[in-house]
Formats: sequence, structure tokens, C-alpha cells
Amino acid sequence: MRHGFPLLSGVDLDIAAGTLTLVTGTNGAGKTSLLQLLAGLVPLTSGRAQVAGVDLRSGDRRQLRRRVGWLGHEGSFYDELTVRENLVFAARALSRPVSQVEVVAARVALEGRLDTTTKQLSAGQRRRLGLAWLVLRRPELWLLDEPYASLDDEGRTFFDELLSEVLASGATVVVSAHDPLRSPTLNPIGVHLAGGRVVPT
Amino acid sequence: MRHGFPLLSGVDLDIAAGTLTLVTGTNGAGKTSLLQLLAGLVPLTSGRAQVAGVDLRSGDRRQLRRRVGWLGHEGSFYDELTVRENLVFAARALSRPVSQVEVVAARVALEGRLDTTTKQLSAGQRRRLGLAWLVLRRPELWLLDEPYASLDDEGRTFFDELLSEVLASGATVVVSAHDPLRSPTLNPIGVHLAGGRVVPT
Amino acid sequence: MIRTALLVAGKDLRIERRSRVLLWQVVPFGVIALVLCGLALGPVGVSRATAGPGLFYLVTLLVTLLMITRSHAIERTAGTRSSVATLGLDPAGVFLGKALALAIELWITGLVLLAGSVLLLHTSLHGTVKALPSIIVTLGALAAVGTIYGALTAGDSGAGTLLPVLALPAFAPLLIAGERSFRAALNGGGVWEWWLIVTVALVAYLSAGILLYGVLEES
Amino acid sequence: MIRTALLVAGKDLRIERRSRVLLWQVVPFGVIALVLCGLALGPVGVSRATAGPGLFYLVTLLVTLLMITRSHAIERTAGTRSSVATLGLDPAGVFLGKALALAIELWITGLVLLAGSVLLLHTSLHGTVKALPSIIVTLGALAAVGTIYGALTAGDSGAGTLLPVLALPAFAPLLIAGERSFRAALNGGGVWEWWLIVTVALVAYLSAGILLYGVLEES
Amino acid sequence: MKLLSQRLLGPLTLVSLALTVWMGLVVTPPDRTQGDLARLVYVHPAIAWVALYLSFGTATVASILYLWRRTRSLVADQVAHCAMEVSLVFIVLTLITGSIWGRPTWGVWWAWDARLTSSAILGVLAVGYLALRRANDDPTLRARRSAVFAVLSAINVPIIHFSVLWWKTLHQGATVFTANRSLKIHGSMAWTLLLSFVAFTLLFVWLLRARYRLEEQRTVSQTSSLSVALEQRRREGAH
Ligand code: HEM
Ligand SMILES: Nc1ncnc2c1ncn2[C@@H]1O[C@H](COP(=O)(O)OP(=O)(O)OP(=O)(O)O)[C@@H](O)[C@H]1O
Ligand SMILES: Nc1ncnc2c1ncn2[C@@H]1O[C@H](COP(=O)(O)OP(=O)(O)OP(=O)(O)O)[C@@H](O)[C@H]1O
Ligand SMILES: [Mg+2]
Ligand SMILES: [Mg+2]
Repeated sequence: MRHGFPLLSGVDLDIAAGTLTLVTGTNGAGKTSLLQLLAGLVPLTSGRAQVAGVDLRSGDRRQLRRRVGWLGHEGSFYDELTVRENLVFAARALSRPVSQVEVVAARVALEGRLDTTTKQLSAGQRRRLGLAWLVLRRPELWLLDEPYASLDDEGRTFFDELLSEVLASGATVVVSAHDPLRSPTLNPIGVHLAGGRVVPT
Repeated sequence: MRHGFPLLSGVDLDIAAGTLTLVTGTNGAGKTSLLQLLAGLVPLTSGRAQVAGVDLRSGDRRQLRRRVGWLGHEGSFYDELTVRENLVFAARALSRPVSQVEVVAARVALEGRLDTTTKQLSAGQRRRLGLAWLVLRRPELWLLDEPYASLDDEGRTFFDELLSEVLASGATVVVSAHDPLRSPTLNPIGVHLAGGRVVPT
Repeated sequence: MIRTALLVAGKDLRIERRSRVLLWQVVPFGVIALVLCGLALGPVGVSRATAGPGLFYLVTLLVTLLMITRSHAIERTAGTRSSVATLGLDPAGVFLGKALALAIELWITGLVLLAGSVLLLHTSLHGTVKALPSIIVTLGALAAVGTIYGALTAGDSGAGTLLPVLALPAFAPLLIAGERSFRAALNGGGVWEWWLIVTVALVAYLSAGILLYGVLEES
Repeated sequence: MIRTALLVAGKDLRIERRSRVLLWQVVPFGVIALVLCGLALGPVGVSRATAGPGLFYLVTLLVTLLMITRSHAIERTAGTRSSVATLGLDPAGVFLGKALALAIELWITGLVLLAGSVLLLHTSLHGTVKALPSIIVTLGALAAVGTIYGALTAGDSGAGTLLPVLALPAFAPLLIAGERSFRAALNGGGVWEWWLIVTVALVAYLSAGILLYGVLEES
Repeated sequence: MKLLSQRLLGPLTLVSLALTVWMGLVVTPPDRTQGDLARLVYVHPAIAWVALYLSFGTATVASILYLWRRTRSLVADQVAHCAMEVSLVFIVLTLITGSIWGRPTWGVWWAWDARLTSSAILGVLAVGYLALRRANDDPTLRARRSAVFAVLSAINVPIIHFSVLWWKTLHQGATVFTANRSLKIHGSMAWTLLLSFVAFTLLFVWLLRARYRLEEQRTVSQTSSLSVALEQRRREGAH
């Protein structure tokens, strides 16, 4: 709840570990808010929720944030640093070998843009950088807000592959989207939001 | 061209007044840059171009900007003002009757959010506000960068209707998108970019 | 032009009122800067009554820099520039409006600072009142030139730091003139010639802004 | 903690180097402010040589405020906070790193300002050198407390204006102590007791930051 | 017992304040050097006591309680907020009564004396605290930030107290609470002074409680408006 406006008004949800959930809903239904809540990025002011063993009201949200990967509407990097520098920073912070940076950049087809300053990237390239960052981190819980937006066809295909791979490795994924998932092999559990609550589809 | 990187390297294009053009291309192909150029938002440093009778290198780009409508990746309003205040500001600036504000807000289904501060809007609601702003302005040349992104189904349908209406009124529209247009009645002229130049499809 | 100016000024003031930055942050900052400067003058206290004008304008300078950065930060958000650019507002009107809003904010802050100066630094009340016309005009001129320089640096990566470098040399003459006229008023000297000088500066900066703002906005 | 600190400091300094804000904007601003203040002292010039310490710290204060705003603006862009939050960096390390980067920037600026003060205001070179240890520690303490207060106000709508209000009272004692010790060094007095005082302040602020930064980062 | 104390607090405060006024204005004799002006001694120190130690102190302690993980609760945050508001009021009152006293004794309303300046800075810190609260609307973020700020600001209180010793000041040295615990003034004046402290302490408790009640009511009205808002929000989805 922010400024007295309840972002979510009735969400009763159980997401099992290792599953793929697809959150849909009209504009303003509360999808982004729900994902932000799960990521521990916004506080929970009423009701109860537990994510990955951390209670969202009384628990240590920093603990939680360390275990989730978040891909939001806007890319989230240091604009003045290059793609490589951003990834190296993340790798160091996570104690990953720096050599992985080139590997993940190649996976999202950004190897040609490694030395471009992040603020000069196109919208889709930013999205790809966001994905590269997540690939580097390999979190337990992936929270992806409209991941297809501004990706081109090739990018979307890559994303679908990534998703299957992630699920195969046992991680939990929650995706919000306006379009259905493209890959027919993915069988998401559908959650439909309207007016801040879950409605049966 | 910015910082020595040629954003567009070979675009030879003629867009007739009153037509609908769909610009496609991979991530980083130069779609956004092309539209920004047409809108007079970035300067042209080499080559020649003329939009709506204004030469992009020597002409008065302010003249041009007054006649184009631009919908970019990010919504573009005063974040601290409410939806209503933003629209009233635009209406006053354009000498339109203020009563139109409620009308256009209702058209994009934002009538329930008129008194919400713009920064609190969801991604799709921001998009809708952007469209409302354009509807209020009714420019001659519409430049829309990935208009479907973050709109829900209803929003996309509305957008398609708007497009037909705009074309019927004689305006010129250039849309960039990764998906084809949804409405079968719209027959866009396709332009495919790759590496900053037009390639035949 | 006037219509645009009022529209823009109204918008700026509304945003200011909404965020309460002036009331809760700028004014307290001014008062505290004044207190600190008074303290820095040391316990000697001899010249404190005469230090009023200098300190007043020093603090005003700081406040002005803060307010300008803010006034232009409003326009700088993500896409605001492109959409406002396509509104085709008359740049002269935009300039006047932003300068007017800034001037109003400066006048309010100035009033509080003058009260503080009278109460805390024992600046003569009579002299202060006599100096008011020149102060009002000087602050107006500061607002005008500040708006121009704000537009010059708006949108830069380091706008917050570039502005002071560019604006200080332009502010200096105004500040010195303002300070001298304030001091003259305190000492019972003639204030009108100073008033004339700052008025000429105000008119000059306003004309410059009206003429040049269009060029600046085009970026 | 130390690893994180070095990582963060390296990143901050790299961004700073890339954008050249320090070199092209902050340092010139400091020099201009110094010149203007020297000018404001009037043509009397008697006390200019002794005004050095006061002016140096006044300008340093302004520069510090600018640099803090910038140091936290880096983290504040759209989604940076959320993605960095999910990196799970040790907050104490982040604090130390940011404070270190800020301190290095302040030391560089301070050096230029001291040179300016010696050249332009004829502050005694010998005394300045003697004052260096206390100046270095004072600037370090400013960086530490500034980083805390920067985090207190980061991300606010009016961060640029709230910071000065909150930070000035905390800076004031440091500035006064720094100024006194500088002055003492110029006059050939004892500098070590002042040095002790600012060192205690530095240690206190560093501990406070290490303890409390985690609380602040959690948003 | 609790109920009784709650009922009694208001009347007790009023009675003790009235008693202070009566003792201060009527019973005690005028001062040898300062005349009737010295009667401000029954107001100014007690107000300063409330401002510095009771309210700013409460705000600090509540903030520490908030910061300490085991005692963290939004109640502590709200108490800190209320206490800081009370503190601001009393700091301003201290400044006003001090100024009124200073005009005849020192000849000026204000002087750049260490205690006066540090008191003024404390006032600015209190304003800063409230400004910081206004600038954040996420309740947890607000609580954390303001708690850190309050704790950092608290160093100023001992500075104010010892400023009269550390620097040569215009302001009166410690008169009431000297190190050797012997009162420097005598008789009815001492009793009245003591009474004034009791009265203003009661006033503080009363004000803080009243302010906190207001806060509680706001929370209650917020929760009831929450259910209304929730209902509205749900209807939004229904179309
Ligand atoms: C604006 C002016 C003044 C301010 C801001 C001020 C502030 C204070 C403060 C903060 C205290 C509490 C100190 C503590 O308990 O640690 C205090 C105590 C006191 N003040 Fe003032 N004061 C002012 C003017 C005066 C004047 C003019 C007098 C009398 C000539 C005076 C007499 C006293 C006395 C007797 C005490 C109690 C001393 C003690 O017990 O330590 N004050 N004042
Ligand atoms: N303080 C507030 N006051 C009023 N409404 C608010 C406030 N904060 C958020 N909202 C509303 O909360 C709703 C939920 O937003 P959210 O971003 O979660 O939606 P979403 O499902 O992600 O939508 P989209 O598909 O457009 O991204 C929106 O209607 C938004 O306007
Ligand atoms: N200064 C620069 N230096 C290097 N590359 C740059 C610079 N400025 C822009 N670019 C590149 O220009 C290309 C064109 O970007 P643009 O935003 O026009 O692409 P786009 O077609 O809109 O892509 P998307 O579908 O991802 O939105 C991108 O590859 C971008 O990285
Ligand atoms: Mg969303
Ligand atoms: Mg694009």
C-alpha cells in the first residue's frame, strides 16, 4: 500500500519451487507490484507473505533480495559504464570468474557491444544486458516483468531457451506478460489479476 | 551520428503523406534513431533529409517538432503532476478547450486515474497517457516507437482503431515494431532496417 | 508569449507546492547557512551588523543555485523534453515563465532571509526596508540569468556541478551590485543609482533570455 | 568488507574519470569560488593572508555538497537500485567504498584549492604544509559523514535540496575544527590536539557508517 | 492504576503549572540584581530541560530502540516522531524565553554565543528530522532514515550542555545542577524552581501522550479507509 492506495487487494497465492508461473492481467491490474513485492523491493504493509522462507513483513528483506533475480521495465545498470564494466562489476560482486563476462555477453548476442557505454544501448540491447546479468547471477527465484517487450525475434527465442534451461536447473520463475509464452514446451501455471486480486480464469 | 558512431548508415527513404509505414528490424538496427531523426529530436550530421517541408540540416527543427507527435520508449510527462494536470497543461499549451481533457482520458480508459500522480501509473497506463496526449494534439505526422509494448489487449485494440482513424483523417504515420500490426485492415508499407540501413524484404 | 509564460510559471509553482521543497528544504537551508556564517564571523561580533548584506547575498547565491538546478531538473526527466518540445511552446514564453516562477521562489526565500538577518545579525530594519526595491529587482535579475544558465547546463550528465562554474561569473556582478546597494541603504546613502543599475541588468537579462532561449532549447 | 569496498570505490572513481566532472567542473568551480571570495574581501586586503583557512573550508564545504549529490546520483538512476540491491553487497563495504572514493576526490580538489590559496591569497606555504595532516583527516571525515547523509537523502524527490539542510549541522563542527587547526598551523601554534580531535571524529563517523549503513540501504 | 494515572495526568499538570505560576509570581521575592526578570528562571530552564532531555532524549531512545533489531517496531518510530515534534516546540520556546531574558540582561535579543548557537542548530536538526520524514513515503524507509538521523543528531545535546564549560560564553553556567549537587539558590526560590521542573515534566508527558493518541487515531482511520480503498480497488477489476 502506498499513499493509501492498495496496490493489491486480494492475492492468495502459492507458488511451488521449481515451477513456472505466468501472471497476466489488464494494465494497472497489479502485476508489476506483485513481482516487486515478491522480490522484496517494496514493503508489505498488510497481509502475510513468505518468499523463499523469508517473511515479507518481519523478515530480513535483504536476505531475500540476494536470492532473487529481477528484470524490470527499465534496465538497471550504471549508465556511464560500458557493458563490459557493468558485467565485470557484477561478476566481482558475486565472486564469479571475470572470464564469464564474455561468455554471457555472447549468449545474449552483445559481444559486439561490450565496449559501448550502457546509456547508448538501444532498448532491446538493454533488455539483453538485463538478461545477461541474470544469467551471470543464476538466482533461485526469477521475477521477470514483461520480458518480451522490446526484444526482437531472435531475442525472444533466446529467452524461451533460457527459460527452459533455468527451469531444468530447478529454479522458480514468475513471468508477467500481456502475450502468452511463445514456446509450446513451456507449460506455465496461469495467474490472472484484476483490480489487484487473483481472479479465476 | 553521435560520438562518432554512425547510427544510420544508408537510409534512402520516401514516405508519402497520408500513408502508414511500419519500420522493423533487429535490436540495435536503428529504428528508434530513425524515428527520432524524423521527429527533429536529434540533429542530422551528414546526408540529406526533408520532413514535412523542413530540411533537417538547415531548416528550423522547432517548426517541425510542432507538427509531429512522438511516442517513445518512456512516457514523457511531469512526474509530479497528476494525469489531469498534465493533460490540462498540454491543452492550454495547444489552445485546446480544457473540457477535452476528460474526453481523451476516457478514450484511453484512464478516466479513473485522472487524479493519480503520473509517476504512480503502471507502465501500460503511462503508455495510454502518451496516446491521450497525442489524441489531444492531433499532429500531422505520428511517429510511434513500439506502441504495443506494455499495452494490454484492450489497449492494443484501441490503438488499432486510433490508427485507422488517424489515417482516415489524412495524417502520416510511421510505426516501429517487432510484431506485425494486429489489425488486418491496415496495410502498412514495410521498411526493414539492419545495421542502420534499409534492406529489401 | 505572456500566456505561455503564465502557463509555465503556474506549472512550475504547482510542482513546487506539491513537493514542498521550498518550504521544507530551501528555506531551512538558507536560515542554517545564515546561522553558520554568523558563527563563522567569530565571537568578535564587531562587524556583524554590517556583515548583513554580504551574508544575505552569499546565502542567496547558494539558494539560487539549488533552485535553478531544481527548476531544470523538472524538465529533464526521461522523456519530458521530447514531448514538451513537440508542444511547440514559444521559447520566450517558457523562459519568462520559468524565470517568473524562480523569482517568486527567490522572493519568498529572500524575505525569510532578510527577517533572519534582522533578527540574528542585527541588521538595521529601517535600512533593510529602504533596500527592498533594489533587493527585489536584484533577485529578479538573478532569476532571469539563472534560468538562462540553467537551460545551458540542463540535461548534462553533471548538470548539478557544471551550473555553478558557468553561473558564478555571471552572478558575481549582480551580487556585488546588490550588496553595495544594500550596504548603501544601511548607511543612509543613495540607493537609487544602484537600483537603476540592477534594473538595467534585469532588463538586459530578460531581453537576452527572450531572444536566446529558443536557441538553447534546441539541443 | 574490504573487497567490496575496493570494488565499489573502483567503480565510483571509474565513473568519475569517465565523466570528467571532477576535472572540468568541480575543480574550476572551487577555484572560481575562491577567487570570488577573495574578491568579496574587498580591496583592503589586509586580512587576505589570514582568511585562507576560512575560505578554504567554505569552498570545500560547497564542493563536498556537490560531490555527495553526485556520488549518490550514480546509484539513483531508474533501476540501478533494484539490481544492485539484488547483488547482496555487504553494506559496510559499500559505505567504505563510497566514502573512500569521495575522500580521494576531495583530496584531489583540496590540493588544487590549497595551491590556489597559496598563490592567490598568499597563505603561507610553510604553514599550509604543516596543516596538511589535519586537512587530510578532516576531508576524510567529511567524506565519511557525507556518505552517510547522502544515503539518508538518496532517491528523494528533492534530494539535492534536502541534503544541505541535514548535512550542514553535521559538517559545521568538522569545518570549524579544521579551520582552527589550519589557522593554528599558520600561526605556528600546536596542531596535534586539533589533529586528534578530527581523527576521533573520523573514526566515530566511520564506525557509525559501518554500523548504520546497512539500515539505510534497505529500502 | 493505569486508568487512574491516565485520568489524573491532565488535572495534575494543570494544578502544578498553576502552582508554579503562583509561586513564581507571588510567593518568591524579586531578585536582588535582576528584579522581576529573574522570575524567568522558573520557566526558561524547565522548558530547556523538556526540550533537550525529555523530548529530544525520548526521540533518541525510541530511535535506538527502532534501530536495534530485537526491539524494532513502528511504535518506536511513531513515538520518536511525536517526541521530536514536541521537542521542536520546546526548542522554539527555549529560544523565545531565552531571547526575552537576553534583551534586558545582555542588551540584545540574540548573540553568537556557543550555547545559543548550538541550541538554534538543535532546532534546525529537529526541522531537518521532520523534513526527512516528509520526504519519504515508504513507512519502513522513513522509519529507518529518520531513526539514523535522530541518533546522529543527538550528539548535539551534550554539546549544548557542556558548551558553557568548553567555551567562554555569555550564557549562564550550570546553576541548578552543579557537579557537587549543591543548589546555588535558596529557600522558596529553590522550591519553586523544583516545582517548575515537575510541572513542565508533567506537561511533557501529557503532550506526548496526546500527540501519540492522535497518531494512533490516524492509524486507525487509515486502516478503516484501507478497507474502503480495497473495496474500490477490487471493483476496478470487475469492470
Ligand atoms: C536565546 C537565548 C537563550 C537560549 C537559546 C538558551 C538556552 C538554554 C538551554 C538550552 C539551557 C539548558 C542547558 C542544559 O540544561 O544543559 C539553558 C539553561 C539555562 N539558561 Fe538559557 N538560554 C538563553 C538565554 C538565557 C538568558 C538570557 C539567561 C539568564 C540571564 C539564561 C539562563 C539560563 C539558566 C539559569 C539556565 C539553567 C542552567 C543550568 O541549569 O545549567 N538563559 N538555556
Ligand atoms: N499511490 C497510488 N495512488 C493511486 N494509484 C496507485 C498508486 N500507486 C500505484 N497505483 C496504481 O496501482 C496500479 C498497479 O500498478 P502495476 O504497475 O502493478 O500494474 P501492472 O499490472 O504492472 O500494469 P501494466 O500492465 O500497465 O504494467 C496501477 O493502477 C497504478 O495506477
Ligand atoms: N554513441 C554510440 N556509440 C556506439 N553505439 C551507439 C551509440 N549511440 C547509439 N549506438 C548504437 O546505435 C544502434 C541503434 O540504436 P537504436 O536505438 O536506434 O536501435 P533500435 O532499432 O531502436 O533497437 P531496439 O529494437 O533494441 O529498440 C544501437 O546498436 C546502439 O548500440
Ligand atoms: Mg507493469
Ligand atoms: Mg528502439
